[in-house]
Amino acid sequence: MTESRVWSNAVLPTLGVIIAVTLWWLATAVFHIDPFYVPSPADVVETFFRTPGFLLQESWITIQRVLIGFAVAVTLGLVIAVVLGSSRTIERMALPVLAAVNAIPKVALAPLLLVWMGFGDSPKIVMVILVSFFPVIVSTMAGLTSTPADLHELARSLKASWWQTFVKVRLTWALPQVFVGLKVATPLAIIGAVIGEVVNPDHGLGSVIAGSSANSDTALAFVALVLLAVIGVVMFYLVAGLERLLVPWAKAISS
Amino acid sequence: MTESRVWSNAVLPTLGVIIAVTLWWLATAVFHIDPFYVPSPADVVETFFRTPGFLLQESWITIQRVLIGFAVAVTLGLVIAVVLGSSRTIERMALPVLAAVNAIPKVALAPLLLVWMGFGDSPKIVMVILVSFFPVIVSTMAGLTSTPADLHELARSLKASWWQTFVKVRLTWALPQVFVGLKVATPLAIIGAVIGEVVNPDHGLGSVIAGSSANSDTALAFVALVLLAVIGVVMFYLVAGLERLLVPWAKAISS
Amino acid sequence: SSSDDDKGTTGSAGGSGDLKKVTYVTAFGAVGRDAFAWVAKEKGFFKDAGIDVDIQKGAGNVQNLTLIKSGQAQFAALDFTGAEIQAGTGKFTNWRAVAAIHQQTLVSIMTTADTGITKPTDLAGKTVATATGSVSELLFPAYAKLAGLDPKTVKLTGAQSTALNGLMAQRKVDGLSTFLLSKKALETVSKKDVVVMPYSEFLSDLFGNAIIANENLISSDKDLVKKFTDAAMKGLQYSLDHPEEAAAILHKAEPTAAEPAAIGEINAMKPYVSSPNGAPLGHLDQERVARSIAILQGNGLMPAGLTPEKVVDFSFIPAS
Amino acid sequence: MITIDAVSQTFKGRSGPVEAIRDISLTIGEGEFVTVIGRSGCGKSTLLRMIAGLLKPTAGSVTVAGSPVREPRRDVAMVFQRPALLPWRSVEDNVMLPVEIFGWRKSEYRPRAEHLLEMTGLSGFRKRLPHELSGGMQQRVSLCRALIQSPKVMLMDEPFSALDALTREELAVELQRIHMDLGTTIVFVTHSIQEAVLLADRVAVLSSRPGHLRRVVEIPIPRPRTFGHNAHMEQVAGISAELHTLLLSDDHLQASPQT
Amino acid sequence: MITIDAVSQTFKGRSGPVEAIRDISLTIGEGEFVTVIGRSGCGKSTLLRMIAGLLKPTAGSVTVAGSPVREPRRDVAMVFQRPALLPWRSVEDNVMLPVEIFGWRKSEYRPRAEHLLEMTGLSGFRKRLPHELSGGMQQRVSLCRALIQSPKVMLMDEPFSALDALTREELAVELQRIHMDLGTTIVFVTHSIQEAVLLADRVAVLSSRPGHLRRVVEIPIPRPRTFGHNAHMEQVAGISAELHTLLLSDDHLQASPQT
Ligand SMILES: Nc1ncnc2c1ncn2[C@@H]1O[C@H](COP(=O)(O)OP(=O)(O)OP(=O)(O)O)[C@@H](O)[C@H]1O
Ligand SMILES: Nc1ncnc2c1ncn2[C@@H]1O[C@H](COP(=O)(O)OP(=O)(O)OP(=O)(O)O)[C@@H](O)[C@H]1O
Ligand SMILES: [Mg+2]
Ligand SMILES: [Mg+2]
Repeated sequence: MTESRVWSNAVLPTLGVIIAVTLWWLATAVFHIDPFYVPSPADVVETFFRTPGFLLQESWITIQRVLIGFAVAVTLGLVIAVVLGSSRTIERMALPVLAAVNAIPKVALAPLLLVWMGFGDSPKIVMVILVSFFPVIVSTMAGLTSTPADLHELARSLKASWWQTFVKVRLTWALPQVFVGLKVATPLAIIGAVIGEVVNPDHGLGSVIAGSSANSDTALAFVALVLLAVIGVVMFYLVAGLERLLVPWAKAISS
Repeated sequence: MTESRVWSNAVLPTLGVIIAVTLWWLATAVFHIDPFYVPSPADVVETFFRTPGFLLQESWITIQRVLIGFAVAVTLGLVIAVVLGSSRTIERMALPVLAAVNAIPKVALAPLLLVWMGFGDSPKIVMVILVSFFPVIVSTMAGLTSTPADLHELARSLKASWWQTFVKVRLTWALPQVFVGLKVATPLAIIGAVIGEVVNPDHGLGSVIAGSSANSDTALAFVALVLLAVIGVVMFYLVAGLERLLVPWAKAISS
Repeated sequence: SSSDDDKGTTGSAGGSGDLKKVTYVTAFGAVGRDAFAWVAKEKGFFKDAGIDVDIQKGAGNVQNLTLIKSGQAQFAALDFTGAEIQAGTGKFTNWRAVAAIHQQTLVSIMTTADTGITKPTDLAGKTVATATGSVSELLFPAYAKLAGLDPKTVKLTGAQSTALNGLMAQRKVDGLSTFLLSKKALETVSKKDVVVMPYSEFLSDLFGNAIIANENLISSDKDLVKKFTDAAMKGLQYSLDHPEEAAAILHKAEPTAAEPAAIGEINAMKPYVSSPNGAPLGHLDQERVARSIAILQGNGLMPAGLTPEKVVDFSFIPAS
Repeated sequence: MITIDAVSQTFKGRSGPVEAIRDISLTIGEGEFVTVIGRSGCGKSTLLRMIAGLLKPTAGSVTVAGSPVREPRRDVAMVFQRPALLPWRSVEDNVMLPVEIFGWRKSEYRPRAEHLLEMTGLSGFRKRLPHELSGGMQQRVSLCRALIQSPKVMLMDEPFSALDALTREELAVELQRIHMDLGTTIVFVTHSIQEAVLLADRVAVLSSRPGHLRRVVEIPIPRPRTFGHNAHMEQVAGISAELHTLLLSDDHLQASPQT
Repeated sequence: MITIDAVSQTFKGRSGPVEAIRDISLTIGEGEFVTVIGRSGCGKSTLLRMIAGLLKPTAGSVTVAGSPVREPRRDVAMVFQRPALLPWRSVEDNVMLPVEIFGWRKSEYRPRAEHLLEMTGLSGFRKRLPHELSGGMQQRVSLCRALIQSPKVMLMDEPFSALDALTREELAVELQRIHMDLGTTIVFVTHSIQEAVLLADRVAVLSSRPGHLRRVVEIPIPRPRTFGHNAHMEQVAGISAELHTLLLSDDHLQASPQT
């Protein structure tokens, strides 16, 4: 039992990562890819260990921005989804505007943010929010409108207030779908932070990428990308873990 | 009946857009925002009508790239989700890799794509795919694992093959959630095309943005952004319309 | 020079607690050509001048001009020719150059030896990649005409600047139009000899990078601008004199900046920094500025009407 | 207590309308126990949902305790045909749901919830989630959830359908006790004629779709009644036979959803 | 046909194990009709799911037609306690699902589907979606879905629980006819003792949780039997009383999920 859980929760993922890294290695070796374009895993590791402290510090800055922005985006996304879900009129009016805003490439707005908010953390955090709130809205809305008719009727028959129905029935039922939104939003949040940091490379992995590409130091850029990937995986699994914790029943009633 | 449908499907969304544009207008007027930073809607409309033919043509190029890339991304996303959904082992191994790949900012890969694939449509289409396939995977997987236990048991009791269970039960049940993924992926696909076009501005709205920002022609850039937003809204509602067509039952069994 | 006096006055007046805070934006990221700012900071030149400088990494002319315009930054380095065009077309007018970093434009055509291209006329019928909307792209027709090449015979392809070297190395294009300081990087990537054809051969009146300041700041605190410019120039001189130390300082402040590359760049830009007529560092010759404007206007890059005073505040220019 | 006045209900389905209920009028006094029988699909659940205020009649009106029903009331509890349990709540928490929603003091009602669970034989399953229960156990949880409300009116839609004969009898005894102790007005849909007779003051017999009131039969057996296999043998047999014929006199199972 | 050999089932629940079935052995001959009764939660559905191959016994084994059951078989059809209809398929398409899955010719089976729907009084609802049906109607659709398979073995988990007395009787007649015509082996879980007696060759009585086989009672009423309210009055009454006592002799509804 526990052995098979270790197997599937630790060994298999690790194996997957190892296979992926090996493939990368083989690709660079077999096709003789110039390390300028794609450095080999060894180059990347070596480059990392040239300045591990610096890189981890920059990672930490990016992580903080991502976390703050993500938290705001999720809160905002949930609130907007709830507001849209509470009134069909508002939904009909606001959804096209949201879809429009979301289709605008945020990179194009980065200079504006810089002008308005200057340097520092805020424009990056705002970028994280802009990039990652929409999936939360869409998936939460889908979740909120998927309450089974009989549970909804139960709430009505108890004359539960809108808020009670929302908290005790609709939101809980929507949680598995909310988590889909969160899982999609996590990597977007990371990308948002990087966009903000590339536009104004003060700190963080985005500024490492900007700096290394200005120096055509591809290996360093790849180190930053790998660190971002690691952050992405960790955050993804944190979200997935939270889901397990909060929605254990969902697995039980489905197959 | 039909009147209220016109109301909620046409009048309200239009109203929402009008309100949003009015707010934009008011903001530029009341805060005396320099049109260099944010041009007013009037400026944008005027700029559009200076070269409507050219802009529509570039839009069409972007739309084509988005559509092709999106179609591939959706197909790919569905296939990957199905493969991951069919084997727990594969899922456990591949998911972290996918999450990692997805957290890598695609903008950083754009130069690589350019070097590998040269100019033309392919690197842009590939960018569309890279940016938009992940939401489809995550949401489809969530949908596929949400089949109610009794429907799954029914399929088992009929000794339906894996494929039959998949097509006749799991996939159909997952459709509402697949559409969440599609709705999230649509705007990402558009953004992907723009990223590709900014990196190698040959044609398309991305190249309009790249050109206009080099010329600091903010009004033109905003025209391109507005056109992208329009494309985004239209695609979003096309997807939503398709959902209505394919999953009418979902609304009926929920509230 | 006069900076010694300044150091005395401000130093005694306020001490470190009273430093004036300003933001300076580099031309592009943190590379050798911009190292002097960090050197000036590290060596205490700014502090001695009573200024606390926040150095931000720039991302090209438009963004830097925007930051100056919006007041987010007080000083910036940028490509002066590009900035002139922006001013001439009326886009950004609230800035003045206060010192030149490069007396000659750094824009050039670069290609690898295996293409067989050795002179501008060889480019006929070839494809050249350049950053979209960059000065390189804008100046190309003027350069080509002067070099005896019909610009229409060359196919210019836009690409993100970070992709240029790769495109050349893979021979997706036959040449690049970009800053000549990236020669070393191209050599590394392509592992071939690199042929450089600087625009300055034919467009000798164009400047390279310059330091600009916000117009309002110039009128409100002339003294600050002066002190800043002087300190920056001190940093520039120091960098030229001690490329290794400058590169080390840069690397320490911005670990992504590779030291060898920075040293190479500082050495490579040396010839372009000193004034042709022996004027001090940073000099902006009014006549050359006027001629450069005339070239830009003559090539249809901007309408008539721009005068040197609108882009340079000559009161700061170290006299020749 | 409940006045059903010329109520009709027609559903607008995808493929044409379905007339479910046609012109039913019935008055149920305070504290009365009325059972409703009728063939499957005749509109019993629909009728109950209209009384509960969950569904607006397409014609006619329903009055409960003097005021017309426009929305659900908190003194009316409903036991649905399907258990409708919240899958993430334990058995106990599902039962406590109305208490939470009504804003009652939880600590006060927890002993009552425990008592109800014990009465329905579920006390060992207090902490289990619904999917760990058998069908009949889920139904009992939903019953407890209605009983904890101590409502004035209880609408019960086949509440014992998934229970075995003995549990049915035990719960019927309890239900009668509650009915008599608290004076609850009960409308009880069942498919068991015997159950209908043993529980009710009056049995309402609906015809097949569209359901209309075929007859209301008084049950003159004095209370408290005994339940169980052989309870009130003769009387029950007689009335059962009558009800049976009543149901039978209806056409055979109907084939068309339209009128 | 079916051999149940010392089968036990213990569920590993979140909060401790639940012993549902303990050591049941039973052999059911080909063409035999066995009904299973027992108190709610005693493990009847669990037993059926083990015979169907949907659930592996934690101990013991089940054999159908000579081969040990490890997975579901196509000649064994199951009617679930809950209808389990696909919400996006019309009534007709839900009934045709097994035909599609078995790869049978649809055109050949469509008349049969129509016949079954008519028999269960649903022909007017062919094109409707499940959510437009009443509870009993849904149950009948799921019954049709099992019958269209013409299986050798039919496992039926309270298939008539949501049906009114008359429909039950009508369908009981049909079921007996099918049983006799096709020689189908049927295991039928019910809560109605009378139904258990009237339908079965033998009635298996399970004890309360953990369910074990208390007794198997032979029903000596000759076939074809008549169904209905007063069918085989005396015999049914006698055996019913016996079964009633058997069930009653069990402890009162149990309180703990553990052994
Ligand atoms: N998935 C499960 N996890 C834990 N316990 C379960 C699970 N399924 C069933 N049980 C337990 O097994 C026992 C028997 O359940 P089963 O559904 O077989 O009862 P049943 O005889 O069909 O009852 P009913 O007549 O109410 O349908 C119950 O106590 C139930 O709580
Ligand atoms: N949402 C709906 N849309 C369309 N028709 C409906 C809907 N709900 C119920 N009906 C129809 O109304 C009729 C009555 O349904 P109802 O559920 O009230 O029957 P019932 O008497 O409770 O049956 P059962 O005993 O089977 O539960 C049925 O013919 C059903 O098809
Ligand atoms: Mg009903
Ligand atoms: Mg059961």
